[in-house]
Amino acid sequence: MGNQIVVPFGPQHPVLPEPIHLDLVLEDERVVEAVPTIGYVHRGLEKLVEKRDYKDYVLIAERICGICSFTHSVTYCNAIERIMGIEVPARAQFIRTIWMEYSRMHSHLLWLGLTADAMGFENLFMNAWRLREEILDDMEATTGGRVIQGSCKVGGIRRDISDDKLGEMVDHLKKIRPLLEESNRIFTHDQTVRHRMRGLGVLSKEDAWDLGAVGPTARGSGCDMDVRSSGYSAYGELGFKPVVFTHGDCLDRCLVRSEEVLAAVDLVERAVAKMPDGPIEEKVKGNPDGEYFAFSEQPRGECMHYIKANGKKNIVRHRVRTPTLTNIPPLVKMLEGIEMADVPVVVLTIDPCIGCAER
Amino acid sequence: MSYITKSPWIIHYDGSSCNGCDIEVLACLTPLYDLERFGIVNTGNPKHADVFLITGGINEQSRAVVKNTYEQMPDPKVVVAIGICAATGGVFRECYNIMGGVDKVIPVDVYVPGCAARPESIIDGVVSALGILEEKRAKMAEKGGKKQ
Amino acid sequence: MQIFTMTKRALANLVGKPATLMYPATPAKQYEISRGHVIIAIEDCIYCGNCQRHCVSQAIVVDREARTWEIDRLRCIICGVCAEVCPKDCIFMEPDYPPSTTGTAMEFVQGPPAPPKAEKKPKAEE
Amino acid sequence: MITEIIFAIGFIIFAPFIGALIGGIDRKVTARMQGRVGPPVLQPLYDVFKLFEKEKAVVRNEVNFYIFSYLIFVVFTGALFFSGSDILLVIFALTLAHVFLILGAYAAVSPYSHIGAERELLQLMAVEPMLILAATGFYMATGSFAVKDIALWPEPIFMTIPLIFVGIVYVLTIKLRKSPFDLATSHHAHQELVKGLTTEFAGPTLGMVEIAHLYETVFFLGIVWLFFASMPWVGLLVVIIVYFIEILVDNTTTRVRWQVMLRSAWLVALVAGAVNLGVLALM
Amino acid sequence: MELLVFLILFPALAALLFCILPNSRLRDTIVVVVSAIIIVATLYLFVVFAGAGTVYFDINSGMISQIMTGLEVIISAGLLYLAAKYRQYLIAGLVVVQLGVVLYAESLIHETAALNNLFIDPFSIIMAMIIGIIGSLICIYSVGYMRDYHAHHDDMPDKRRWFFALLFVFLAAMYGVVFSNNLFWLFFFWEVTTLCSFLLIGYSWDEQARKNAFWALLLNLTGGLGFAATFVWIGLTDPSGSLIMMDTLIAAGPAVAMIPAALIGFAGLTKAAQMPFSSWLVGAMVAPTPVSALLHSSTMVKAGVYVIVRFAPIYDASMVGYIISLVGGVTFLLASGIAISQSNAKKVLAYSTIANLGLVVACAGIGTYAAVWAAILLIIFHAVAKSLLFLSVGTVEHKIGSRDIEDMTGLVGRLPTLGLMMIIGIAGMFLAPFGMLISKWAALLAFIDAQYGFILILLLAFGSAVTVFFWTKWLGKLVAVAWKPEPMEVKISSHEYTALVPLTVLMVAVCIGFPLLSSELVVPYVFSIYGMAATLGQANTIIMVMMVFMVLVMPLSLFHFRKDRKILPHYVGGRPSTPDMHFKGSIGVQRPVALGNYYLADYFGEQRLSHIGNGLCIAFIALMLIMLLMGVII
Amino acid sequence: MIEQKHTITEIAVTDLLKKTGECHEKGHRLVQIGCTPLGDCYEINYTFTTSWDFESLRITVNDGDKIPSISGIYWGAFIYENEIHDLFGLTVTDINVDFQGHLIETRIPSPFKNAPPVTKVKKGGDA
Ligand code: SF4
Ligand code: SF4
Ligand code: SF4
Ligand code: SF4
Ligand code: SF4
Ligand code: SF4
Ligand code: SF4
Ligand code: SF4
Repeated sequence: MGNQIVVPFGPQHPVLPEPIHLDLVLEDERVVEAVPTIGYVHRGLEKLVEKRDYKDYVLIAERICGICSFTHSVTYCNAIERIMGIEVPARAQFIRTIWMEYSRMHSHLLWLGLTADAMGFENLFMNAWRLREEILDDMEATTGGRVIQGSCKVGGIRRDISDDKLGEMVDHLKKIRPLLEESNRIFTHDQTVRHRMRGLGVLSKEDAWDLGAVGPTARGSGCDMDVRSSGYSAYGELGFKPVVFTHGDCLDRCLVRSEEVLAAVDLVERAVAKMPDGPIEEKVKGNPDGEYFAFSEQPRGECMHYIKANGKKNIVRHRVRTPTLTNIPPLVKMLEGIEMADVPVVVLTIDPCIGCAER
Repeated sequence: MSYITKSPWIIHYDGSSCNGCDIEVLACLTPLYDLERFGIVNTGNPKHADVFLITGGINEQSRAVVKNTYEQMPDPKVVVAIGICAATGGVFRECYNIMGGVDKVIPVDVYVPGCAARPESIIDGVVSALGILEEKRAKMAEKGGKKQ
Repeated sequence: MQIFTMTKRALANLVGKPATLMYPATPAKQYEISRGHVIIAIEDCIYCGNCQRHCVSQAIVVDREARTWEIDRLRCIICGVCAEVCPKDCIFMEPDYPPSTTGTAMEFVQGPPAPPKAEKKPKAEE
Repeated sequence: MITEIIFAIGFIIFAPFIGALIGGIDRKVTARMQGRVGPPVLQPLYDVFKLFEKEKAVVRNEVNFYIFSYLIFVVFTGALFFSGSDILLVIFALTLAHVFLILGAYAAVSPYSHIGAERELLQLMAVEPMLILAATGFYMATGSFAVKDIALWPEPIFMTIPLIFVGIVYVLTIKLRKSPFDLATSHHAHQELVKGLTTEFAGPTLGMVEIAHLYETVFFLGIVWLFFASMPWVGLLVVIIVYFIEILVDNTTTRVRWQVMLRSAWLVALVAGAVNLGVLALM
Repeated sequence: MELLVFLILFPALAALLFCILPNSRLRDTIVVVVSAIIIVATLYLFVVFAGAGTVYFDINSGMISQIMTGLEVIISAGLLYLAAKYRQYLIAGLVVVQLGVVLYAESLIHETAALNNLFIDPFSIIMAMIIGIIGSLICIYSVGYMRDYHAHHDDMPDKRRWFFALLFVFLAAMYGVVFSNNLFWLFFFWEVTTLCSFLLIGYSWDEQARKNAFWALLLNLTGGLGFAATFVWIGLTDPSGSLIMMDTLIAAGPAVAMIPAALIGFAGLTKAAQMPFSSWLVGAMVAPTPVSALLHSSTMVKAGVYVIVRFAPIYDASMVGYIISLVGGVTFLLASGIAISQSNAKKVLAYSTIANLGLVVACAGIGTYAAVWAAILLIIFHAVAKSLLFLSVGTVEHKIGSRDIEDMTGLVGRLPTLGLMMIIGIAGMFLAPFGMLISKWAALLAFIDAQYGFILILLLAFGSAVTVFFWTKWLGKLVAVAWKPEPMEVKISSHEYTALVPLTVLMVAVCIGFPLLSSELVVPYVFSIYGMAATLGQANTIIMVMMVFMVLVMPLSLFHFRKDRKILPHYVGGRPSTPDMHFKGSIGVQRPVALGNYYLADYFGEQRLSHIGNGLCIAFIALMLIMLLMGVII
Repeated sequence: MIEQKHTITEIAVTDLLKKTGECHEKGHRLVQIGCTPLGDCYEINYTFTTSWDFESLRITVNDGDKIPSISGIYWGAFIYENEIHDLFGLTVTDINVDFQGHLIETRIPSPFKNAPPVTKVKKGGDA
């Protein structure tokens, strides 16, 4: 056909937070073909386990990604702890949970901002990122790092949070809650936002399940699928309920995330209320020997760390299957037949995090 | 006094970073840090940019992209490597797919340490890059002047 | 059907004070436990090499013979592990971030001369 | 004749500065609406000067020619307008200017500038009817197409053609490249088209585009003012209010798809034209 | 008078010659010579009659009329034969009815012999110049073109003799149309053009061509029937036959002439391919390109608008006129819209022709002096620009092997001269300060003062926005010169150049010289009819001339920009790419960047818009006919 | 805390498609496909689930073995299978979207191939 436009979309592209590329074939502005390719961020860090002590490796596992960094370190530790049969102290579990929920808040706010920006809503972007800074403040005050926390270790956590600080954090969350709600209202009700996202990139429940969608991508399509329900870390004690929407379009995926921010605030409040006393780490002796698949719910969905160890201080195999990787096939489906203008929105809607997808 | 230091436009590319530095660069543009105070605009387009911010190390695939993007920027231009990954390959230095820091493919003018580099550091890095940018501009003007 | 839902926020922002921290006019925001960069009190160091061994980024080189401690700030991920594992607690985490450079950022610390009896070298890993 | 030439020259000399000032205030206000401090007020000027300090880099020589022609015709358009010429000719000259801009983007033969060009063309198509109808409205209100006569009309023309005024304000968003209609290129990046039709323009070439934008801003605000020309100060106030509303709208909406832009702009033009002109014609 | 007769008879006689001459260099030379003679004669006509106002010529009609009637019968018989052979019964029926009606009418009218059967006035001169100069240039062009055509289609019987014969018959008929004052004569020539058009559309006589040819014939005959009905009405109301003279009829004023004006207007609408009759012209694009240029854009369809413009004074401020205007306006808007969705260059030209004729019709229907002024300007500019465009498309097609606009990417790089000509043609069609735009501006002025003109203004405002879209994207294709243009090795036949170059020059000349054109030819005509005339203000003229000047000077800046510049590669998302715009795509393949235009088929689809347009226009025309029947016109 | 059960079934390569098909019929979703190099051979886990109980099919293959693609059953499997091809140098046949080795281009081809991690572990040493 003569009237096709072939657009190399990415890897360097202002709406792409991270490098992937798509070859878009357009007719007018309708996408008739979209082939994605990744590999721009592949570092090969899984192979570093062969060179690093399994305990120090936590820090590298954390740098699989700079957004869900904390969750990665927790999942990695979970796997090791399971293999070695370490019982992590309850306080450490609770604090890990709190930080994980903080990660989720900051990640979702970041995403909401980027999505707003992809739709050309700059003010909303700025607003979301401004709120995110409030979360990062607490993060830095308790872990010493803004995006990379470096606070998890095999057997527990590196730093405790004093009860006073916990109280302050809850107060702070209470203070920004109305602001978060206000931002949610905009995403839910603003007509221009709805115009850009309602009915766009629809993924049916069946497709979501079949293509292996996870996280908000699946929950936006009505799949009640959240690893937190399985109650790892302290989630079992916090009465966790997943946020599920059913239209399967971009708006619902967006709403899942914006609601989860508020849910995370609740979880943190509950965790603080129930915070047990006690030690924050368990002494670790020896080397792991065995294999384990550890699952956790990252902001972007279910993540798996697989560890196979053979009793040496270097692990045999560390495999990470991240939510973004498994969300790529659904993305390919969603891109069919949309408008060029919507490509960024749809791509963002799986919250692609290529850093971890490619490791 | 030249205007280039008053209106440095940036382009940002995420090499093979873990995203940590990457989002900190974005954070610099947002209300709390507001790089636009210095006339900085994130153009996202090499043709318009004066300052090239790179996060992350260089891997097999990003090598060509970084080089290509750099080449498309009109002179004068400076490169700022943000975070230790971009500086030396950082913690991933020994990974099989990482060639090392950005200076393996293009000349880097300023290195900003940190993992992740803090927004304040990034601002400092960009500001010190401006000095270099001005030098380059002066050199270019001189050369252009001579030619005529 | 709601349009211009952002109006209230935008107008509030317009009349309110901007959120911007006026860095560099005002100093950088940091907390006590902010991790900025590590420093060493070299007098106390015993050159055991623990810090070097546990540094995932291999930013530290300790030379027991020459009694030097060296850090490459362009490699350090500022994790603080070295400070944690140091038996003499002579590495500290400072909250302010390291400055940007135009070249390398190696920091070379020469320790005081050794007390008479020297020991054998630590085995460096990798 | 002399006064007309003075006005035209005045426009040519001062418009970029006024435009830059407006642009600077715009950016400042936008920043404040986003809770930021924002750039200095003279930033647009710095930007332009900066661009001319850059290397002359292009993808093809011809691009420069088209963009230069664009700039010249934008200036010419504005000069015509402010010297009080025939408003229809002004509109046609403006179209010609934009066609040059679009050709520049086409001639760059690159995907993003190409799509930008197509979108700019869509924008042009969306705006054109409203402009022609506005000119017609002016004529029906004053009996003349000459901007001079319109400006000297003793009553505010707004009273006769209020709907046309609304329509013009509506398409102004498109012309000022503000959200929700910043489809072809926007002031900030981060759009799916990188920088749309200006993607391939670097250094001085982009500088010419920027200068043309400054002229255009002044020209369009001039049109808004024309509706209240008999009360110059009220007119100025209205211009300020209208511009403020544009900024506010820019800050409270997403970018829409082109279909919505085209349909809504045409609908507005149709309603404004049919109702307002119809009433005038039947009266 | 001899000159007029010469202009009508000479091409016709030449045509007889071409029937006999075989394909040969000699024939080609004679075509050129005959065309040259026609051009010279036309120029001479201009020199002689330019300032003379309206001149009538008294020719004994009795004998000639009989010959004409005889010819008509022969033509009808031929058509009947063809219609029967190809089972086109509807056409057969129409032919019979039409012939019957004409003969009946003739029997009603006792023609007083020797009246002013021929005449000439500034409007006729303008039309004659279009026919003579542009038409002859196209004939010259055809020599080269048809040689290539048959080289390309060697499976097709070579009927070039007939082709040239028909072209010249057609020229003769066109002269006849514009010089006739006797409506019978006009009608005769009118039908001859229909016939030529039919035969030329069907030139290749394959399935498609035949179908389209018959369709064109059918619609034109329908219009002819309307024309014929006029005679019956005249015969019934005024057996003396004085009203058969166009000048008398028009002078009789709306009270008398409204019904004939409406009927002839109807005929004009069909010939000018206005909606709902527009489809025949689109189908006519199967004909060889010079035919499209000559018949279907610059001259024959102009016959349709010619009669409407002639009757414009009658339409002034009448309901009938307004309805005709609406038909034209709606056609302008919707045909322009359809042009957006077309990528076939000839179809774009066809729809744009329909649209522009619509605009002329809209002006003529309004019928005020300003409107008529605008209409005539439109006719002139359109004829020049469109013939240039058609011919350059034809040549380009033979060189690049496609008439698809998408395949014309970077034409100014590959075929610089042709590309430039095309750009000039396109610019002439829609850009200020060039011709068409001035005319549109004039049309706007005309509508604004007309009663209910605001509806036409709405149509015009939207229509011209649409026009900008499809022309600019075509222009964009032409100037999008890829990284390294490979200049094509081409040889364009001297005949084609002989036509293209003067047309280009003519295009530029009319743009620069339009104030003169307006004051010397258009204004005198309008003045002679209305006693007043619209003009262009002096200030505006200066501005426009300034703009033309700027556009012409601007390319010089290229020399400046060529200095010390650096060429950068294109932005392809940072991916490695090659100078010829291939980039590294997914799955490891090198992909070329492709840059198609937008066609917006969901919005401006041919089907969709033509349904709407046809529906609306049928309703308008039906309304007009009903009003005619009820006698409530005026 | 709900215990996540994980059953691992070793199957032959030839049974892979059949067993996968069974999983699909049971309404399982594909969680992941992961490969572990074990010096002389490779272990590939296909993990499925409907809830928090996971089931893995495990096949063991050698260099040069052809692995049938399950992308005919699970459309989204292509992403893992391409990854296995690119990183481990194993051949997966009939993938629905075959990137032909261009999903992740690495500096050294198939970096995980022939990596006998067991032998590379250095003499221990606890902290
Ligand atoms: S999902 Fe994104 S933010 Fe999270 S770890 Fe991965 S790359 Fe980082
Ligand atoms: S999903 Fe993204 S953010 Fe989360 S761990 Fe993975 S890479 Fe990081
Ligand atoms: S320096 Fe650290 S935070 Fe930055 S990209 Fe590298 S690993 Fe991530
Ligand atoms: S035992 Fe001494 S030498 Fe060995 S690691 Fe510990 S502190 Fe260092
Ligand atoms: S802070 Fe971490 S990376 Fe830096 S020197 Fe210490 S152990 Fe190494
Ligand atoms: S661990 Fe402490 S004592 Fe040992 S070498 Fe390092 S700094 Fe010195
Ligand atoms: S334009 Fe068409 S019909 Fe004419 S010669 Fe070419 S291919 Fe044949
Ligand atoms: S123009 Fe078409 S039909 Fe004619 S020779 Fe070429 S390909 Fe054949």
